[in-house]
Amino acid sequence: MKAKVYVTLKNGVLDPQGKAICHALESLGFDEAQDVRQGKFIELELADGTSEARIEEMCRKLLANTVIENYRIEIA
Amino acid sequence: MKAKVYVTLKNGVLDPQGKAICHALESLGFDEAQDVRQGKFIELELADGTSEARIEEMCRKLLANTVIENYRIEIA
Amino acid sequence: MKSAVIVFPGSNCDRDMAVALREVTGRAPAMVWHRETVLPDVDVIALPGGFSYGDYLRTGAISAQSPIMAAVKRAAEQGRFVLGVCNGFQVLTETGLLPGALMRNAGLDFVCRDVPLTVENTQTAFTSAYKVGETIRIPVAHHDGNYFADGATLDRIEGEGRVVFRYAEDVNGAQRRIAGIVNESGNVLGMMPHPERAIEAAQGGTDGRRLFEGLVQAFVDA
Amino acid sequence: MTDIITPEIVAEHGLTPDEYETILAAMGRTPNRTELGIFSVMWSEHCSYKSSRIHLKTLPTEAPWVICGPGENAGIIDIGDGDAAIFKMESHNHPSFIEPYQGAATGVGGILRDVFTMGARPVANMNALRFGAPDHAKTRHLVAGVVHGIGGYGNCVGVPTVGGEVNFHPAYNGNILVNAMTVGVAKTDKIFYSAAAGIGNPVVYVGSKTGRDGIHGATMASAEFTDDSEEKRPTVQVGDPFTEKLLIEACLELMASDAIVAIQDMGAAGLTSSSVEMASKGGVGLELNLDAVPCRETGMVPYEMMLSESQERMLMILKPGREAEAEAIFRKWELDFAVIGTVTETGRLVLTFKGETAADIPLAPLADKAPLYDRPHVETPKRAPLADVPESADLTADLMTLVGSPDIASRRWVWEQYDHMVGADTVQRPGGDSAVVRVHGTQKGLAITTDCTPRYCFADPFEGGKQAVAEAYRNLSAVGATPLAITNCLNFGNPQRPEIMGQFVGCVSGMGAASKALDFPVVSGNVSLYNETNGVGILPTPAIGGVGLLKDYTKSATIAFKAAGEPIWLVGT
Ligand SMILES: Nc1ncnc2c1ncn2[C@@H]1O[C@H](COP(=O)(O)OP(=O)(O)O)[C@@H](O)[C@H]1O
Repeated sequence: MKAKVYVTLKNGVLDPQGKAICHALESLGFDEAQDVRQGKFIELELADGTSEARIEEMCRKLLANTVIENYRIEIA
Repeated sequence: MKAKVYVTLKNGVLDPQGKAICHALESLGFDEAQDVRQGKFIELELADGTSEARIEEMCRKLLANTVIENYRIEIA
Repeated sequence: MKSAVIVFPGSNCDRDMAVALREVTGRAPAMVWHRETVLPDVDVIALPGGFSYGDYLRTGAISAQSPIMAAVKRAAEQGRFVLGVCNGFQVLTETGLLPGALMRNAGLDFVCRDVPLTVENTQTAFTSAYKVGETIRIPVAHHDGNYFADGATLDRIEGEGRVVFRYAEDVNGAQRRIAGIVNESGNVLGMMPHPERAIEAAQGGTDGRRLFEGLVQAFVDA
Repeated sequence: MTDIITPEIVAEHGLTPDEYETILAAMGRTPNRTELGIFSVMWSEHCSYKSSRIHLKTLPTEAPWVICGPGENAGIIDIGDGDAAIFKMESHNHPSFIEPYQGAATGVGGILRDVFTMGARPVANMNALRFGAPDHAKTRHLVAGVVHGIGGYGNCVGVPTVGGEVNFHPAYNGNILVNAMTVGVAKTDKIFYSAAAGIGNPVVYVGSKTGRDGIHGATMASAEFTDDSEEKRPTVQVGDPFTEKLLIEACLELMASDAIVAIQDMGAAGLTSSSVEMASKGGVGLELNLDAVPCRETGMVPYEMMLSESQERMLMILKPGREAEAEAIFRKWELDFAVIGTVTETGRLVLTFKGETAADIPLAPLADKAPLYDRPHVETPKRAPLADVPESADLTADLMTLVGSPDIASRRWVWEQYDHMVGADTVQRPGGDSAVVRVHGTQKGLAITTDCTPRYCFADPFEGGKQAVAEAYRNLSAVGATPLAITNCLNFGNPQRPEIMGQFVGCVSGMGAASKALDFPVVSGNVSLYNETNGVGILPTPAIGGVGLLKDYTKSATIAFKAAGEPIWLVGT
């Protein structure tokens, strides 16, 4: 089975990479870009039957740093 | 308006990060983890009415490195 | 004073740290592989700089889960000294031994150069050989040294005098220019600059040496 | 083994009809596709040096302090007290133009492996970079990518990047140059070579798994660019500096024992070039069981395994019975380890896969008897002398123009992105004439520089070649070092054009003349030809990497003026 994990920075945490991308888009002439946030997109190939609780645990223990990040799980 | 862009490594391209994460999950006792690929998840805040074609252009020009990455756009 | 250096896969300042400890303390530190579960009987544990696990996922994240870190945590709770430099600092925040997180430099580029630091607190064993308010020069070499914590945490650690080193100029976008912090009891220090690269004149400066000398003194005094 | 080999397939492999005839004669039958692929990479310009070899032979390569000259993975010089310096420079031009970050990064990884495979701990990296005009549309992206890539790899493996050079010129608009150099230090009695030996000894694969990366990279590096090369983009190799760091530590740990008979990194054309070179140097044969090769992807066939350019891999011959001990070390460092074959006495490379013979080639024609060309060359016409420069009307303004020009402006923005201090032995940082890195635990210092002025080489290849060597010599002397030896990376256009070949021949003879006069031999090097886009060649760029020795690093001279009021001397002519 497959699961997808989206890790994003919490609100209020500055995102230097997102800011730089936004800036770069503007200098390329993409004036439509108003704000950019960059996160991670992690695709997991898991043994069948892995529970969502177990994936949560992976997120809390390793995949996200809950001091600065949120995560969202999607099971395909 | 908001758009989401998912950037992933093309098939066959080495993903050292994914490899390291998978390995770390295993050593933490998450034996269910069989393979991990890490990509980027970019959230764009755009001027209303920005066309998908325009976002595509952003991807090709900046957000994805099309030599090694694929991208997917989702308009919220 | 007896010391140990933890070696993670991808540590690359472990040998530099060992040289500095040997130079200043007169004895070679024990080199401890991250898979170990017990620490040797030492007074100071150093987590070196480098790119443990390639900095993959997040800097320090995978190392923070290494078997040895449970032992380091216990040692810290027992009051033994723990020094985390650069990647070692990142590991300490990921482990939760120090608050906050280290994010990508605001300028996005890796930065390697000498930087001026202000010593803010000399009441710790690590900083006892410096003078309060003194400006010292120590090299940085990092891509993710941009210190972040929420406002309340920042106010708290500032109020408790736990910010011990501050950049005298903006280096990486760190909040309040924080370069190094200690834990509540003052026995765990995390800092981005590399004191072990400034212990003899040939390296371009000796301001890092006093950090190790301060530690040695703490054991002479004890 | 019944592939049909059409002239189109031969051409796709970059082989001429004549070369194919030679293959047929050597094999005594039609090769299968795997065999053809192996010939094509071994006979590519990149691996065989077929256009350059006869000229390189004229370079002086000997001196009492030279332990090993060209021909091995890197050159070795004696620096006293049982210490040796091992170094080499290499190009990664084409991959860096296609994908600047990964191209430059894997260039650094490759040159590091050439040095630690010989038993040295790498102590310094250098890089020589040439980009197009600063205002060319692609330049900014390429500069940023290359500098990030070099830093990304070098910083992570923990080898300080202590210097280099950066030039801008429109001749590089469509073909940038990325040359990387590594210097390492070993004990003279602990040097490892690549010649396979010991019939029956195990052949061992270590490092990363093999994927479908960069298949045909070596032939790409030997072909000209056209506009659609960018579209073709074969799977680009992605570097994994973390794995490289583990590989360095694991190899050095195993090298501390006496288990290794021979070792070689898998560079361009990976498993093919490493196995063929090791076997032919040792005058033996190899039989490899490809089922045992650690693969990253499913369904990989022998052709792909033999041509893959996946990074961070090494091939070793071990003494019999030492496999378990070696395996334990590589497992500890979390690396792949597999016994994939044995040394044989057949003088042939035999590959088996799924119980069948996948290739069976006599080694002699692959390596020693590879084609050699004496390509026609014409001497570069003498240029008319430059007109006199009018007297300056405003010296300050002229000075500002010079100091602000892209070729002279400070490179601090580059070297600050490289960790140039890791190892804590850098005693002269970037910014001076040479970097100085002390030999750990001794008073000795190694001085290192890279130099070339391509516009001189363009104006007069012979004088330009001489000048590049002389400048390296001066830069080493300027910090107080005794210059000892050089490596080089010869970047030129299409050697099938007589005027380009003329530039090459001129530069090489100029380099040789200067090396000889200065007792400054060439101990290693690399050639990169076909640096052209749409038929326009780059400036001839023979980059020189020089290494010198200081007996006492504390006496090294630095570039800064020390105090006001001190006299300033101008010496020389
Ligand atoms: N790509 C680079 N990487 C690291 N250091 C560099 C690079 N390019 C130039 N430098 C450093 O900048 C300084 C000036 O370089 P350069 O102008 O080429 O010197 P020179 O012409 O005097 O030999 C040298 O110390 C050199 O090592």
